[in-house]
Amino acid sequence: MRLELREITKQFPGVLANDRISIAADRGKVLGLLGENGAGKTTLMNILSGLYRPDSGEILIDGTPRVFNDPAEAISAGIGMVHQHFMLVPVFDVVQSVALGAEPVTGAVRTFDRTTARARVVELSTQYGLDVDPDAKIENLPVGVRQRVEILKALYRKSDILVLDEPSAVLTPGETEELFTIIRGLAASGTTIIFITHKLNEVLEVADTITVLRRGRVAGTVLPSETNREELANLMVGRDVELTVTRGKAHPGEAVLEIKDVFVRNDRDEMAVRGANLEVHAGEIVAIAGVQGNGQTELVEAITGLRRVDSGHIRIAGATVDQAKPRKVSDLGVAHIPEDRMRDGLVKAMTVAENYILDSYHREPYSRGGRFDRTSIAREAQRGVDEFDIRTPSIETHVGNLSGGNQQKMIVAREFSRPVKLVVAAQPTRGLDVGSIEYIHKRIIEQRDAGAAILIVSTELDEVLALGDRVAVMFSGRIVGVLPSEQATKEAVGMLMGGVH
Amino acid sequence: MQVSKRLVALGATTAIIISACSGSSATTAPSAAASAAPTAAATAAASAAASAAASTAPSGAAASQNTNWVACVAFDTGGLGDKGFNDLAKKGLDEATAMGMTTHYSEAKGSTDYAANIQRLLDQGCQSIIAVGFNQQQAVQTAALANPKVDFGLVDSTWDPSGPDGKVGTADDIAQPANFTGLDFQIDQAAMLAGYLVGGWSKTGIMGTFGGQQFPGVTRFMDGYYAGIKYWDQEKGASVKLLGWDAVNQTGTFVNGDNPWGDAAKGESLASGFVDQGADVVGPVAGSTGNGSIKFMQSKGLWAIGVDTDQAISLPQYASAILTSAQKVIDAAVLDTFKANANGTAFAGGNYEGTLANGGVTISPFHDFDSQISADLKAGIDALKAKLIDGSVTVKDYLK
Amino acid sequence: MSSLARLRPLAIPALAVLSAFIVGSVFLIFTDIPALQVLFAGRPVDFLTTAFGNVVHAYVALLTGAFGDPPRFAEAIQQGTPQAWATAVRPLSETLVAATPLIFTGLAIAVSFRSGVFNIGGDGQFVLGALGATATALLLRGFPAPITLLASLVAGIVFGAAWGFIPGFLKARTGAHEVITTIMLNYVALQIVQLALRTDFMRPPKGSEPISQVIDFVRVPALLPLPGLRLHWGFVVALIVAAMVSYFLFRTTKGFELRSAGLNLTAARYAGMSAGGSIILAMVVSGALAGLGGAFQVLGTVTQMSNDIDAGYGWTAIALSLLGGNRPSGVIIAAILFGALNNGGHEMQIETAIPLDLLVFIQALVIMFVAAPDLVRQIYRLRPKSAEPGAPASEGAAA
Amino acid sequence: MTATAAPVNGLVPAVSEAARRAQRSARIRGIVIAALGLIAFGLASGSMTTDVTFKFWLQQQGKAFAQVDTSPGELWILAGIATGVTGIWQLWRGAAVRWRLWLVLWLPFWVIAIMGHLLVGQTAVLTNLFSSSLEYAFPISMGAFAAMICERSGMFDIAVEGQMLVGACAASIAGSMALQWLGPDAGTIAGPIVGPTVAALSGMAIGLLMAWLAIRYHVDQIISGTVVNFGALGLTNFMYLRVLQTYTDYNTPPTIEKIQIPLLADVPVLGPIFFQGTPYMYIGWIVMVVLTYFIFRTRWGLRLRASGEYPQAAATVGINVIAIRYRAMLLAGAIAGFAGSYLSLHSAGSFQMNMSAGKGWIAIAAMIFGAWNPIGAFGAALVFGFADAAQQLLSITGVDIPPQFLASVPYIMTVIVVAGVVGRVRGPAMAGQPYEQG
Repeated sequence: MRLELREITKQFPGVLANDRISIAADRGKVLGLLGENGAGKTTLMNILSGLYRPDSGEILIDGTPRVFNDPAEAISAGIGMVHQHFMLVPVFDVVQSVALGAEPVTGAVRTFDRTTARARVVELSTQYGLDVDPDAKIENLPVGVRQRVEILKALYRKSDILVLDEPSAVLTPGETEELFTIIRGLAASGTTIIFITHKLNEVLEVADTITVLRRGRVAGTVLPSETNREELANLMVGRDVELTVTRGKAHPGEAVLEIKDVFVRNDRDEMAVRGANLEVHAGEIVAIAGVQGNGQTELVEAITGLRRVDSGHIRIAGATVDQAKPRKVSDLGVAHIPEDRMRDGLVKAMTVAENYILDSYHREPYSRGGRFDRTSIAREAQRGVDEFDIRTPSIETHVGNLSGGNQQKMIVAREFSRPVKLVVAAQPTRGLDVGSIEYIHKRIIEQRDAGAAILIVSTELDEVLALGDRVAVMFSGRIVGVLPSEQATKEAVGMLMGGVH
Repeated sequence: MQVSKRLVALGATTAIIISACSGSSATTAPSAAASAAPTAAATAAASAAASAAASTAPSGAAASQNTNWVACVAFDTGGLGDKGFNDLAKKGLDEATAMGMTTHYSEAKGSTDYAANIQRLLDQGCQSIIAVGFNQQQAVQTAALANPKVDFGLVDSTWDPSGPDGKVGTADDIAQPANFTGLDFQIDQAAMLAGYLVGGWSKTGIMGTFGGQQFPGVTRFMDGYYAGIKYWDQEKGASVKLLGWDAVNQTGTFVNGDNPWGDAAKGESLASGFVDQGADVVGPVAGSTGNGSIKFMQSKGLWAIGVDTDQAISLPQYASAILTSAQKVIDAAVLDTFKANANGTAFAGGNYEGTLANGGVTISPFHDFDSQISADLKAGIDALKAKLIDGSVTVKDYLK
Repeated sequence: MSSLARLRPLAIPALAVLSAFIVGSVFLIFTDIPALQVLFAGRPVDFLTTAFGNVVHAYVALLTGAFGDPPRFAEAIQQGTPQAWATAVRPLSETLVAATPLIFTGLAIAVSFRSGVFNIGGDGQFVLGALGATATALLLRGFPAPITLLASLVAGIVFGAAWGFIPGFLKARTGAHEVITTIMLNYVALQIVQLALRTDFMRPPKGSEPISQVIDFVRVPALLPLPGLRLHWGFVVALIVAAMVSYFLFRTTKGFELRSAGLNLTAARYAGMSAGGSIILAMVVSGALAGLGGAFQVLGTVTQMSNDIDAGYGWTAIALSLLGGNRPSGVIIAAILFGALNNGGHEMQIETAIPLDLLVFIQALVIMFVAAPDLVRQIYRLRPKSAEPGAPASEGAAA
Repeated sequence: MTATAAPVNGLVPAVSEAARRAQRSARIRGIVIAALGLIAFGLASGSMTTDVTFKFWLQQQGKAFAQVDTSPGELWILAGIATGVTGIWQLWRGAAVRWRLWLVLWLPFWVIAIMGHLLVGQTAVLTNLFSSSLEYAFPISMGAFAAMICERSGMFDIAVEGQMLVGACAASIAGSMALQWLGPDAGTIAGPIVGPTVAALSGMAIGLLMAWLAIRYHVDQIISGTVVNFGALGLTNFMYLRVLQTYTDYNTPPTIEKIQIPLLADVPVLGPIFFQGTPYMYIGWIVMVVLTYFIFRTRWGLRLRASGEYPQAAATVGINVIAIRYRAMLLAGAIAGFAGSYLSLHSAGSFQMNMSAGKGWIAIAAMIFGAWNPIGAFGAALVFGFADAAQQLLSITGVDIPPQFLASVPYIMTVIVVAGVVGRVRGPAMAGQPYEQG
């Protein structure tokens, strides 16, 4: 079916998320929707899936205008969604997850007809070569398989139009390739596909047409054969961007962080880190690449004292911190930029000043004998705000009111306000605009040049390659390879990320 | 002078009670007697004098009755709606209203309200204030000493003379002032009669009893049952047993928990438990919880003893299971106290003592069971009652 | 900012109270059976005048009961005797007496809420505080009164704190939900009190009632030099403690830890704070405050421990803590408001025989309206709070 | 789950610290349990010669009975064996033992042995002990079902207490009105239908209010629950004192009596325990079975659970999460209100102030104890009911234990359960979390 969006506009308080966006995708074709974070991709998708209603504009399917009041109507119109954050209930099994919302039922009380649903899941799985165990529990499935379950969900609903939102974010390069194969297969069988991403290579590889969004508007529509990465990047960002950060050569000193045969459990008591080994030296950046869920989160939490080390040892600046509390680790001069800034790094309902002292509130000059010195707090917080160019009405503003980039700067400012020997930064630029990304990268490199050891964990291959003096790859709980930056090519790292070594 | 009049009244009362219990027009006689004692002091005028509250307390209101009076009751926490002595006191108050007195009442939500409520009632111009419940003792006593012109009463308790040192019999004791009336009920006397009746009635020779919570006002009933059964055993050489209360060690079965006075389901289950252990009569002393027990006994064709009021009348649906009730005539006592206060008279000893002799406590008529209870048993009850009245038998002697 | 705009934060609570009273009056009217009989007899006008008259009468009685009767003040000014003044001031004094335990428990709850812990165990902590104070007073009978008094107050704090520690510890160590554990511990506390009141140590020599001896030998001194007024220094202490709590929460590092943990436990943990420690500290401080309230109640207001020492203060505290925005100053105002309601309610009952429980219902409505400010705004067509600049209205817009 | 990490890629992983800890605590647990077994044997040796007799009515109370003559010693030996075996098993297998499950295997023996010990020299009839446990379990289990439905849908329902209270009050008034208006003949038949129905409706009204406050106005669900509990108490007390106390005709509903289920009621021993109770009890069992089926086997259940576990996921496949939550709150309100009608219509035959008396809270504890599962919740309610009934039996038979101690047992037990045994049980992930649609 042909899908067309005309002049879609959606306004949120203070944000014009979609400004007269028009796109079109033909039957059996792949439309790549390219844009950086905040360009309005997700809003557009939510409109398409019936979660939001546009303020103006129309959606046409095969030329007929359609209005979706809720997701059910979008689904019945043949639109299937694969969300970036999988919409799968962890405690359900595959059959339940796939059938949810379109359950075959029997009897007066609408008993869930599992047999029928299961048969269909098996059939579709075979037909499209998805290879999914219908009886497995979602929470026990690897990420790549979960995504296939999501695709199954759409197929199960006989979707003619499939929208994939940042589908490769959680995949290894190998898995991404498999995904592309599936996508091409689906398109060949007549499904219209909208592929949303911010990765230039991917649209170039898989899309038939590319529409670039920038700040809520269509910046241009091009054919892959008639464009190149530079043009796309220019369209996406609106100016020429340096895709690599300029950084001088590293001058590694002594080892600041030593990780030796470390095992760490996750919340479900499973061994998430299984014998990781790594050293990070003063004055160098080690970037850990890897697909999400390979133990990076647990490793970072173990380093920063948030998670107990099951066995093995972690030493920071010579001190063993296997069972140390976060406070002790931070006292050793560790700056931690956590993965999820709203959840882990900031207290939304507190002020900028309060967040600025969040992990050093108990130290001089903020605290004297257990009491706050409000003058010093205000002075230091203001200095941090000025130095890191945090856009805030005042230091008394609640942090929840700042933009994502400023929130992240807030964390960086706080963490770098102390003397730092080791920086542990997890996903430091996730969800940020290009300007903020550049700024934060610059600050991190400054810290390196000042002699700190830097450990970066990122699922963005580009970021890892851009920053890492050495690139480590984590797979299945272990560091499966450490490459110096000159050897760290996309291909080499990608292979390791996929477990090939 | 007054004393002799009182004796006359007492004699008359006794006569009425005895005649009442021997079968004639039983319904109203005990309560008539209840009010006989105090009002006798005023006049022996005809008991038929107009009283709006005639149904249960046809008080011997006289022509000289002073109804221009502000009568008030201060209830305990959780008082109103307890289906027990608070509600009975309320009934007395309602009767006072019906007589033409101005009435007010207050209800406590916590112990901080006791003193405050009494003060509010004072500010409202109350001339008599009767507080209900032992919790209010301290508040009432303090108020009575501070306000000698106002009359105070305390249901279910008497004056506590212990002074600041907290000990009785020391130099700093405080004597009971003239404006304080304790309303005390020797309910164990009536309960003893009921216990005796059970002794003669029970086919299995086992009675069960339980209380809502272990308060003296509750255990006094249970003591009475115990004593009555023991008296029966001694008199007849029988071995009737009381389950649920050990009067010697003062331990027994109580509902407790969060809803001791209103959990009818638990009352049913407790009764069932007693029946399991062989009891065929149950005497619950637990407000509405007991209603469940009575209901259960009725469903099994067995029997129960009511408490506080004549429950064969207040719970007519269960009348076929209620042998009798151990009655505390609080409503009449409250009303009589108001009337005595209004008329400027006082009870002997300064306290209202509800006894079998003055009808302040009694067992209610047998109603449906009147024909089934043997004449012998009735005679035995009457004899015991006479002995309790003349003091040749006391409940205490049978609690060992 | 104009002075009117300054009052804006008060608009919602004030309208909440107003709305609650309006709903309360609807219930009053529709349960006024005698008046309804007039309605069913076909005289709607008489019904309306009677029913509304009754409501007005009730609310006027509530007000005079809570704040005093103007004629009595006039009389007091004319006569000038301490007795007359006492009578005039008494309703006000009683309102503050009623507010005192509420300030303590309200502060207790506010501290716990601020720390992200839902302490529903205020009742249990309060009664055990009272029990501890009573027991200590009886134990130290004969010592100089100030020493006994001080020791008893400390005992109240310790007992309350201990009862707060248990759920705090369990939550920190095992994740046991404090709502459940504190409620259960409330019941256990009542049982402990009952058990204690049956001991000869506690009981007065006369009778076997489960009530303690009178402990007026350590009474907290009265605040006003007028006869028969119960207002005592406990009220002043409550105000001082409120100031201390405010200082603790907003000016000290421990308070900062508690607030951070309350707003975002993960972030607090990431920042090196001890989550378990914060929970335990919050519960202990909370329990101590409630316990101190209990101690002042027996040592100042009622001078006797009984099963009825607690009038649901722990529950009311939840309401007034919310009403006061979990701020110590707000708690004081809300406690005085609730104290006035409770106190005035008694006068209302004495004059009009309307059950006190109406006020419990009204208090519930107050919490409801305060907790749903949008509802109040909608009812009164108030402007919504201006959207904060740059606030992401939804996740979608930012992504 | 095994305690050692699974070998990865042929590497032999080091025995982890956590596994060692688990092993150590398992060993300690084993030693403690085994020691308890020894204690049981020790207690047995001192009480072999004393007697205790347990009786069960065969068909009717007070008629024929079955009897077990035993001694505390024998019961202790049984407890000792059960405990000893568990302890040794635990020591042998270490952390691999699912000890919470095993708790169920030896703890009941201890309960029986302790009962026997306390009742020494007595003849105790146990029929009522068990039938009362079932009876007491009814309101608790229904409250637990109500709370569970809410939590499964992602709402918090701590207002079970208030819903029951209002249900009790409404049932009494409605039943009485039916009686008044229809006259004694029709009213006695209609009352028992009208009462519970109106109770259920009133519970639904409260559920609706709470859902509305939570969903429309984003009121924290613990706060709206507190509002309801508080308000229900105030409102029903107010109604009682202002209206029902004076106009008692409106508080005298026709009651719902115990019935004997034909045939089943005559089954020896079991009949009097299970099949001579109130209709409520049977309805409770039916609700349990139906709920279990509906929650785990039907479309409704699938969607309900999805909206409690991951509402966004449910919403994206076109499920109306808000509607599901409203419906869940309504259903829960109906169940809680219906359970409330039991309080006023079964034994009491009238509404009494605060007659729910904390049952709603115990119900929530039972829900957690029962792992958000209808059968589990019922089992937990039964445990609480048993504690109550056992306390009664002991005091009736004259066993002198401070009543305050026994009265606190269910509460202390709940605290222990919530703190310990429940530690790992997972509730619906998003219970109590507000969900914003679009």
